[in-house]
Amino acid sequence: MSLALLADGALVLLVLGLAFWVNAAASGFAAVVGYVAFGLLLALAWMRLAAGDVALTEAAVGSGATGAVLVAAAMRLRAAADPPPSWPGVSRPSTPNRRSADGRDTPGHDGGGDDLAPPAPYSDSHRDVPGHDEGGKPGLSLRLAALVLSGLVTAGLAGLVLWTAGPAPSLAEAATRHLPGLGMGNAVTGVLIAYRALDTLLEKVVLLLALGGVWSLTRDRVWGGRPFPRAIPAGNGALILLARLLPPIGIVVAVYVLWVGATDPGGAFQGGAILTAMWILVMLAGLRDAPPIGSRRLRLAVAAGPAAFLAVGLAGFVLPTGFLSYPESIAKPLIIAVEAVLTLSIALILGLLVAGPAERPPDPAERLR
Amino acid sequence: MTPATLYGLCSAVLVGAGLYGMLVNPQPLRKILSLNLLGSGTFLLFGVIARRGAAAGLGGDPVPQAMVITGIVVAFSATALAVALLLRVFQETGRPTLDQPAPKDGG
Amino acid sequence: MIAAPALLVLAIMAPATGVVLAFAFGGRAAEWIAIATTVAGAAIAAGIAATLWSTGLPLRYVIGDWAPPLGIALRADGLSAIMLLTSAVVMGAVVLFARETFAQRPGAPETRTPLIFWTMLMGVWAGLNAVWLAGDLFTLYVALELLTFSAVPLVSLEGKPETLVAALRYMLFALVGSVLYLLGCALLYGGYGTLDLELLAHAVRAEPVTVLAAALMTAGLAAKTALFPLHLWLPPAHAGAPAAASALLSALVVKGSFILIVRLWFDALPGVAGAGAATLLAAMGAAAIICGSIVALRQARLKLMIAYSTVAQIGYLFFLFPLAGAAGHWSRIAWTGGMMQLVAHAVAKAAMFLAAGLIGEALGHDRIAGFAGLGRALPVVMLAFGLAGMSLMGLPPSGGFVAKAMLLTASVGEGQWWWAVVILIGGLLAAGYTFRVLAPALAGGPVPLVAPIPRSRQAIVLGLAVCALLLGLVPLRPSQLLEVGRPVAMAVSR
Amino acid sequence: MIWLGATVGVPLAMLLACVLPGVRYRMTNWLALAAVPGLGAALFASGASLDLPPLLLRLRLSLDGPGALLLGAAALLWIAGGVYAAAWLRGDARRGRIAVWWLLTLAGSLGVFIAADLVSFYLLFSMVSLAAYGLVIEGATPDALRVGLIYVALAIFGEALLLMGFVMLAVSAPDGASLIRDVVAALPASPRSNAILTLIILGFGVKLGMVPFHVWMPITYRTAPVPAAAVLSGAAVKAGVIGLIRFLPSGVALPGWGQVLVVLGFISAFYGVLAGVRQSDPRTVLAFSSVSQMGVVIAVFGMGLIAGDTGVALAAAFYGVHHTLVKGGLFLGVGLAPLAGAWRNRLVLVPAAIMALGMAGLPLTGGFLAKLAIKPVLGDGLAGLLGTVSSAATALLMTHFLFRVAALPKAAPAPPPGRDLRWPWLAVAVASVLVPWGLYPAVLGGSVTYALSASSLWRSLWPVLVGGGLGFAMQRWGGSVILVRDSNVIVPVSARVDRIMIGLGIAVERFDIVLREWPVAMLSLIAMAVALAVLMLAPI
Repeated sequence: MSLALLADGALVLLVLGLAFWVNAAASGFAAVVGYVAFGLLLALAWMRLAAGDVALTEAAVGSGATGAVLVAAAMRLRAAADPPPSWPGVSRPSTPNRRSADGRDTPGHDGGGDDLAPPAPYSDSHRDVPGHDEGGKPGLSLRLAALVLSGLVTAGLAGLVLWTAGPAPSLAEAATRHLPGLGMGNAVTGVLIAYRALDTLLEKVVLLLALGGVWSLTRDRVWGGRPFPRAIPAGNGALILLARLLPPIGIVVAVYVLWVGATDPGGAFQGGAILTAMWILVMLAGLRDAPPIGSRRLRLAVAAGPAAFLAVGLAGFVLPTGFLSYPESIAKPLIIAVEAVLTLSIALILGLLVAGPAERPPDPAERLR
Repeated sequence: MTPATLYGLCSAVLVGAGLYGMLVNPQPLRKILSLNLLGSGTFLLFGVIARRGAAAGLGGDPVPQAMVITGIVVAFSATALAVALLLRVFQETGRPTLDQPAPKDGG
Repeated sequence: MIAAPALLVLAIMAPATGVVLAFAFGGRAAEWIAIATTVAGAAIAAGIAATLWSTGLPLRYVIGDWAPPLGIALRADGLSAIMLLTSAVVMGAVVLFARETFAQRPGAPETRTPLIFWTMLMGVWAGLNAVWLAGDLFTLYVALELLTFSAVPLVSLEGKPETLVAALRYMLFALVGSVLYLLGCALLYGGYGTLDLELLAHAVRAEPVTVLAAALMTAGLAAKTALFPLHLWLPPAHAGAPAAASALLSALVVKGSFILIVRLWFDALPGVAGAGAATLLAAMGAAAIICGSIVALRQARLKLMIAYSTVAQIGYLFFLFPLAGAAGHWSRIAWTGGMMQLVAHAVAKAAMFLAAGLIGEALGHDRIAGFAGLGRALPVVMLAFGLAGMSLMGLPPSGGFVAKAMLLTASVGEGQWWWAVVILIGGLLAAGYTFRVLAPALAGGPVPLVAPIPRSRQAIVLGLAVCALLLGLVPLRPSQLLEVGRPVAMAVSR
Repeated sequence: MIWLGATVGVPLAMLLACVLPGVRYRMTNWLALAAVPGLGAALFASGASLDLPPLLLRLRLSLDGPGALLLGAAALLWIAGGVYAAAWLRGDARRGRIAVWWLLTLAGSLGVFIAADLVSFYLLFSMVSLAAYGLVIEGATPDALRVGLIYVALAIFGEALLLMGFVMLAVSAPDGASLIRDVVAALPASPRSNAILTLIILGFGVKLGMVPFHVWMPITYRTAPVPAAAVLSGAAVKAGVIGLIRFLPSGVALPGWGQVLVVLGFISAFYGVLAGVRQSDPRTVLAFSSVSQMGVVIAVFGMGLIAGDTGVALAAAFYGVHHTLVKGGLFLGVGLAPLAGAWRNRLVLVPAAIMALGMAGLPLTGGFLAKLAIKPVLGDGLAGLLGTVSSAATALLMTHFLFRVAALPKAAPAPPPGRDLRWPWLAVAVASVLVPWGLYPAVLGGSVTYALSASSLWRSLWPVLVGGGLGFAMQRWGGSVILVRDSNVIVPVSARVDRIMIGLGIAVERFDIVLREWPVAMLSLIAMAVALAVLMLAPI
């Protein structure tokens, strides 16, 4: 016990150390790298908490996909500070502010009468130099107050954790009891796809909306076009090799993860995340260009998963058990089928979220009408 | 001291660290990172509670675990959207900043 | 014929389906899907409200027949019913209003703003209806995120630098709120093994775990509601969004998180919060009314003024906690009054933002100083603005009057007259900012308009404002519909 | 009763018809009709009541004696004013909008006299107060807007006080009571009675121009178009009188509050005269006279409250009837004066002199009876003496007024003004004498023989002679003593108030900007969570 506990303690210390690094690192890029490592260690912690499904998700989505987004952002922000672009295919931000060059980059406020102009905020705008990560921290007293208050929150939570050390109320029993009726062995999947399927369904809508939100940041003239400032040239031998070798394996793994999700850790998200990783690799290696966001096929594929889930849910109305219930005889195949479509859509959505808004104008032919 | 308690304390500290970072870090990208720390701490608390609810042959209560999976995906979507917004702000203003620029004339 | 409880599912799924379909088909289809959704959504809301009205009993639907605590139940009480109706009315008006702004020309390539607007509009609606109906705290979390994720793109829809920054601020602050809420969910699950509102209500005790959860969740939700002084994001976000979106955001979206606080305090965790915490919330509300209104008075731009007015009007809602907390007649009055404020403000504020949108289109700017003669150029719009302002001031006959009179009555009746003083001062200040717009508009000769405004769009705005006026016909006594499904003694305090 | 419903319903229906632009621009010709049902109600429907049937709101209209008196006089004035306005506004581009505001104000003005429950009273009272704003700013000059702003600010301030008072009344009343009669009956026993009375007196005081809330009156009546000023000063102000009639407890002696009212009333009564004699614009003089006259009414209510006298309502209403007709009429006359050319003396000055001095109690006029009616209430003590002195003061002010009218510049050798301007003016002038004489014995039960006795005639006459004489002397020789100017304390004061308000606004805005800083807002958020937890934990 003590050795395991020691290992746990070491892991916790590492996790916390990285957390502090993320907060305190000198540059944004360093902090992001720290965060990716933090996520991977956290996945270990999830394993130690006997939550294999969560560990997979954390590693794939929490650390992997999130990391990809953050690294790309940090590079772009840094690229502005150091002129030579350090990431293939990413140029300097296109318009370092032609609009605010006309003297409007004074700190803004939202109001003010015409007669007596209100004071400017004491904000730290003058310290915001493009690309510079540091500077502009709030004053010492503010930081002290922040420390005290967040310390109080931590103390409260820690007190509760210590106070209620005993076993917590649990739905594990209830969750396992009904699994056979669904033809499943993995209780987490059972919760996600059956007991709390409404949450999962709504969360699919959240994903769609997030994608819509990211796409909404496309400039009007490139609407319908492809993400990334320009096509990534196929070069860089090692990356190409990796991008040719890994995807077939990845796809097999993803299908496996999806399939075992019924009984063991795994499922739509995890499988989808692995597919996403493969796809991003292929895109980065320049083997396949990112798809245009105006593509009809892409839109249909993205919507297919949530639509299938919705359709199955609504079909439940013909059953006595109602919306989002599965007839016992075909529960398992039905669930697997829904999950398969979902996996594909999730992979696409996650990948597109990483790729970001369109930055290249579409071919006239591929514009959606 | 059980492992669950240990991770519970870890989650408490992560929440505090996330809140603190959210407050003091002036750069939006760093705020997004701190937000993720805050989120991770919250998820970890779910995990600890799930672990304490181990029963019926399971290592943990599957309900909070499932909630965490949903939560992680939402957190990722949030990160992606926030980062995309930040990059667009940077493109438009040349500064990765949360300072409100003065609105231009218009209805 | 669909059974009435199934309507609860459809109320959420109709707009959710709309989101998915709009994504799949894009282009011009999005607008038509949104219109179809609006019709369906209004019918569903009316169906639910009618059922509650006629039976006097709440509706309940257990998803997939998995009973809580393992599964999730949807639940419609009187509060849900009126919020469903209010959302349907405001949505209907916004959809009609926005058709002009976000039209997609037939045959032309798809453009950005229409697709995003219509999709996010349905996303907002799905989120709202889920908030009104969900009976589970985690489902409510997902619903809140639905709201945030669809509201943020609406804020930055026009892509101007200031709106992008506003959207980013909004998003980050709202996300902190969400995480605090989620943290509370974790604590509650750890304490009681369920997140179902009804089961929690029976299980909770006033003990540290509950208290910490309630505190974190309330604070997080207050951040999303922009309760003063947590309002940093609201004015630029609501002022920067296109008018149709601002109307949605100010009228409905901020109410989502507020209703969640109400659900927590009155439904899930009765007897936990206590009088001190209730007073703190109301005190923040009072500060919102005073400061928000004064700053609104100082604004040079119409949309910012309206946005600050939202900051102020939100304040009134928080008087609900000390006033409706105890059992008894005055509490019931306060309950109805608070909910009337919710509805009346939603309708009046939507009308105001839409009017501001038309004014902005007609003049090409929204500087209040340049409004001289607007009364003659756009009489219908200014009439609508004035009627909506009447409701905000609390002049009879208007929904705002009913709301404020009832809140006043409750605060006097419970001997907490200081809230009454704030309500009255708030009314005076609201009159101030409304007249600041109306007075120059009523004077002077007609101003030249840069764009003609079709009659039909003016009529929509006027229709909403008249709705705010007609709400003034609600009698000044506890409403039966609003009390459907409420425990007889709604005790916040111990 | 159909008359009661029509009193409010007909003007509102006409208002609704104004939605059509074609109707709106012709509506001025029909304005006089809007008040006819009100007159009918006053004549035929006294004692009736009507429950409005709408599903949701339970409103009740009913008419009692004092209400009928005031309603009748107000309706008469609105009718005359309507005829006058039709001629006055002929060809005016603004007439459509004026008609809208006119009808709205009229509905409220007549409605308050018949509103029997709290909600409808508040609604109609707000209507008359706020719709008048539209009439005030019709000049649309920057000056008019400024005046409108001051007017509406005070009006809304008064409404807020009243709303609070009404809410406290409703809360103190037995369960479910919403009729004014019932809630006021419970007032003296209420633990909140002092607060309620304060709010109600201040709230109606604003409407009645009670010093120091009188500031809106002079500027408003000078700015509004003549017919509007007539109905506002004559009829709309009486909403305050009916308010005090309805909401002050009757038949219960509250000597403390009575004394307060008497003092406040006489302060207004004398302040109005002192300020009025320094004005040059006859309309401003009339406005200050309103301040003074309403002060007398307030003092009458105070004496009634000291004695617990139930008759005071009728006496005050009777006094109000006379004031309605005289004050409204005089404004119409002032509007006519520049147009009357050679006819000025015959057409304007003589009737105006009778009416104006009537206000001071000139024997045989209507005002003579009005003074007679309040005499028993004021009694023979100090209040009675002050009442007599105030009559003299009124005579002085009115003499000043007549001189100011006479000094108005004449419009070039004009033909006599059209009939539609002349007749309403003369009709009101005649009514201001005949109506009190008709009502005095019938409604008040007063004895005409007593009224015409030498002693009572003399008692009324000498203050008029003293005051008039003083006034005449002042005009001839006192020009340097009393500086006549069109003074207006409002503007500098309101500018100073503005500066303070703007300073306050800037301070709050500064504060707001700091609060909206990201770190500060985050800090507030965490602090709120901690504070909530502490507050919730404390009682555990």
